[in-house]
Amino acid sequence: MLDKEGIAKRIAQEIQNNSYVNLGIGIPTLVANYIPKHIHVCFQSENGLLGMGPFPKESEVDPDLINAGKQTITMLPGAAIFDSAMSFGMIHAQKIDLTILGAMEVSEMGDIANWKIPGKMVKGMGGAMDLVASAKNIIVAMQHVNKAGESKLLPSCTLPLTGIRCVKKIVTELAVLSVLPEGGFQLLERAPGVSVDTIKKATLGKLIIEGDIPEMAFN
Amino acid sequence: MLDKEGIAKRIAQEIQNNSYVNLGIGIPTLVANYIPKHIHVCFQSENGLLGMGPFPKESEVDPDLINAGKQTITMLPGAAIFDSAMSFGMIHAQKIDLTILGAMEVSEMGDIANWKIPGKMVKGMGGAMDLVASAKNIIVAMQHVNKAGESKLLPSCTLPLTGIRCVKKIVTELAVLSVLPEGGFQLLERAPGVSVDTIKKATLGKLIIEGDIPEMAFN
Amino acid sequence: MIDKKVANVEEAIMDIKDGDTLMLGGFGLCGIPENCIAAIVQKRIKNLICISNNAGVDDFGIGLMLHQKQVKKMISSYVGENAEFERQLLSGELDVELIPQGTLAFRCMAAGYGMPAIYTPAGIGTEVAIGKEIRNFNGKDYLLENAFDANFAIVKAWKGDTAGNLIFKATSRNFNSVMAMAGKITIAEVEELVEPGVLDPNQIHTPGVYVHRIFQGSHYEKRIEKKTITV
Amino acid sequence: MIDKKVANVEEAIMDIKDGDTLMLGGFGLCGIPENCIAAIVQKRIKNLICISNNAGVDDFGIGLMLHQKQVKKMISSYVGENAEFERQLLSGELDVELIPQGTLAFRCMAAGYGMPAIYTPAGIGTEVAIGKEIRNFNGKDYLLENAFDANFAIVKAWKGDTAGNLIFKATSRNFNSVMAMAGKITIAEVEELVEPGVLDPNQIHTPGVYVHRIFQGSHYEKRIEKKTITV
Repeated sequence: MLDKEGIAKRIAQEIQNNSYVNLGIGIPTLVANYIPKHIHVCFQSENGLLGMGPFPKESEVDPDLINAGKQTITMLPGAAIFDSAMSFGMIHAQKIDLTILGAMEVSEMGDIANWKIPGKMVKGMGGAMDLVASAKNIIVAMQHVNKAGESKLLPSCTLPLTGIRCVKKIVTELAVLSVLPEGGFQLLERAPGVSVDTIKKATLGKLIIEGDIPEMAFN
Repeated sequence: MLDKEGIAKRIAQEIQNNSYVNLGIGIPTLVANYIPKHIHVCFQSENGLLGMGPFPKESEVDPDLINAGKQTITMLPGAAIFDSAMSFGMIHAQKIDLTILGAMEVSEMGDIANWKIPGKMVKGMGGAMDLVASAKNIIVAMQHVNKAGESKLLPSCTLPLTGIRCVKKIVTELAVLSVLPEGGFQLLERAPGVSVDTIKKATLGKLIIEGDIPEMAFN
Repeated sequence: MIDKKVANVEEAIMDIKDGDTLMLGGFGLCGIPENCIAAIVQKRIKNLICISNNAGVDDFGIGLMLHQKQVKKMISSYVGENAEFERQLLSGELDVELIPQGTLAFRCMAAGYGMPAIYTPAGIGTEVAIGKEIRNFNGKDYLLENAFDANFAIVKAWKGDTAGNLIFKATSRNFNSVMAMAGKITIAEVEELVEPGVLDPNQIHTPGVYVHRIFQGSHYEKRIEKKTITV
Repeated sequence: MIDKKVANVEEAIMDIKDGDTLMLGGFGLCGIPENCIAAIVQKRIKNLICISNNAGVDDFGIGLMLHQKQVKKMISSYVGENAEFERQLLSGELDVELIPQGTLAFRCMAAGYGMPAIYTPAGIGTEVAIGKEIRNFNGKDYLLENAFDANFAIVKAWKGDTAGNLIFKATSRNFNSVMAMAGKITIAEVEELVEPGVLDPNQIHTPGVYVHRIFQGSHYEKRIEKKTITV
């Protein structure tokens, strides 16, 4: 079973060379720490920055320079600043190759719910609805089951949706799964020490298992 | 009767203090030369400049700095450069207070034709259709009659239209006229030495003459 | 040049009145118009509709206006980090309309570009689409979203000149430049106000034609919401 | 950073082929991609559809492509100042679609912002509106105009870095920055190509994400169409 860092580490392997990537808040933010040296990647922050760098040193902190999670950040050489309209313009024009974000639920059709729980204070969708409506590739980083032990990989979402038919891949503490265009979670990899049976029990949506399922490889 | 400079000089009187103005090619360009000193005006050039200044001295010529008429120009202190989308954005958002342009024909409803003569090579509408579709105030600078001696102030335009119900005022070599919202050219002023009768004969569209028509005043 | 300078924040906001719709620039607490917010708080203008990506925190930003119950409705994409906001919302004192962040930006831009409405794919298949017109272009569905119509846009820039030209610093540009285009009246407070000719025309983010009033702000706190450092 | 640098103009245009749709930046002869045009002329690529505000003059700019009959169709707002253009048009060798200048700009911007179409009032009541959808918003009519879909956008910038970030000078920005956002493949030639980190991130006009290939151009003639001076 993976911890949060493990999930981030596994997702980092998914990042193609020379790609523009938007990282959501939470586990996705950790992904930046595990990009292999030979992979060139440019991180977009939807509040108006391409070329986001690591968190600043104390002496570098600039209140005018934050990411979409409102954390202080730095810019890498070659960074560019733009306004919110252009930021979402480039998202909708599919200039961002990959979006990695968290979710409360994902359906076997690739629908995602990650912004609202009825009866609870709703904070808002932020940029998530824009990102999931347009990204070419969307990977969800989340726990396989919720705190009540219920599966978050469902036949259809029960919570209000953020977007439909958009999630391409899911990485959880138990497994890597792809969402098939015709519907269904195809099991691609098991987390270290996790059995297929454990994954079956934790998955309520249609799970497709073909042949031997390898254990995730980390180097 | 006015010459081109006279028409420009008369139109210059129409410019309000603290206004943003777009000048078309031809007579309108001359208007800039006659703005009274106490009037603050900012000229927009739709190829992407606010704060257009006079033509450059030989030593100041910059091929990267031209106006919409493709003439070399200068920038005044406080100028701003922007792209073509923002330029027409501010035009359509009615941030430009006044557009002054030439015309082949104007109808008594305020329609304008100034871009195409069937059978002749058509150069294009450039930015004219955008300007007439959106400017809060449009003044036309033109000759009252064409080279064949036919009136250019018509019941309705015969040439392909550039825009409809948009012209507010017309200044010709003979007169200043406003276009009434309900239709018709209201005669406001006569050019020096020009009789009402001369204007009547040169105007084919509905001409409205109320009371004495003063002669234009120049100072 | 046309002079947009006003003497101070009081003059800048003199005609904002109860019930007005305000756009307020900033993302989180980054790039918010601190001086104007303070003056609106002091003037106790009520029943405001605020279009702003966020709603500040309990004791800063729009949170200060919420604390005084000056806000009738918020139109935002994300309103977390604010307990008083939550209390007013749950008690029914405050109305909130949550919209996707890109939609928020595009509805501002549409207003600044004279576009009556724009099409966006954000929100298709979600409750955001309820009651809205959906149209398919090239096999993909889009929502029709109207341009905003706000009485005032209130923005904060880094540098500005008296002709109203604005330059923003780093990610404090965010919604400031799109909102600056979108207000019927746009009020800009700047950290440094200079004479025309000082700023490079090539580097202007918001041309002065969009700005109606500009003044030099003071005492910027620039509070950081989530200071995060590399040790 | 992602490296967008290519060795030279030949590499930059290597996959432009007969029948492609090209956007070409510039207004008149100001800010045109001189190097790319020269290479396209030399390569004699044919049947091109060119989206460009103007069509150059007889012996410069797109006029050079017209002279070799490489252009099947021009989509422009103004095509004067070109006798060969006129000859080909009247003889039926060349097709031309004239559209309002703002519509040209917005259709580029729409492509760069992922908007399938935009509404504009330009052309209402004129022959430009024929066959197009008209819609009334708040008492005013607008035309629905589709986003452009071009294989290549070819632009010329003043400065650029190998990450693809572009800065334009003065009014040579014109359509260059809007087209740079709009190509499936965007090719930028620049007067000065620098390493990432040299350009101020705050002053970038076109972020590198929109640019696929960049190279340093040479021998810029920058011909002036109408030199006008104050004596």
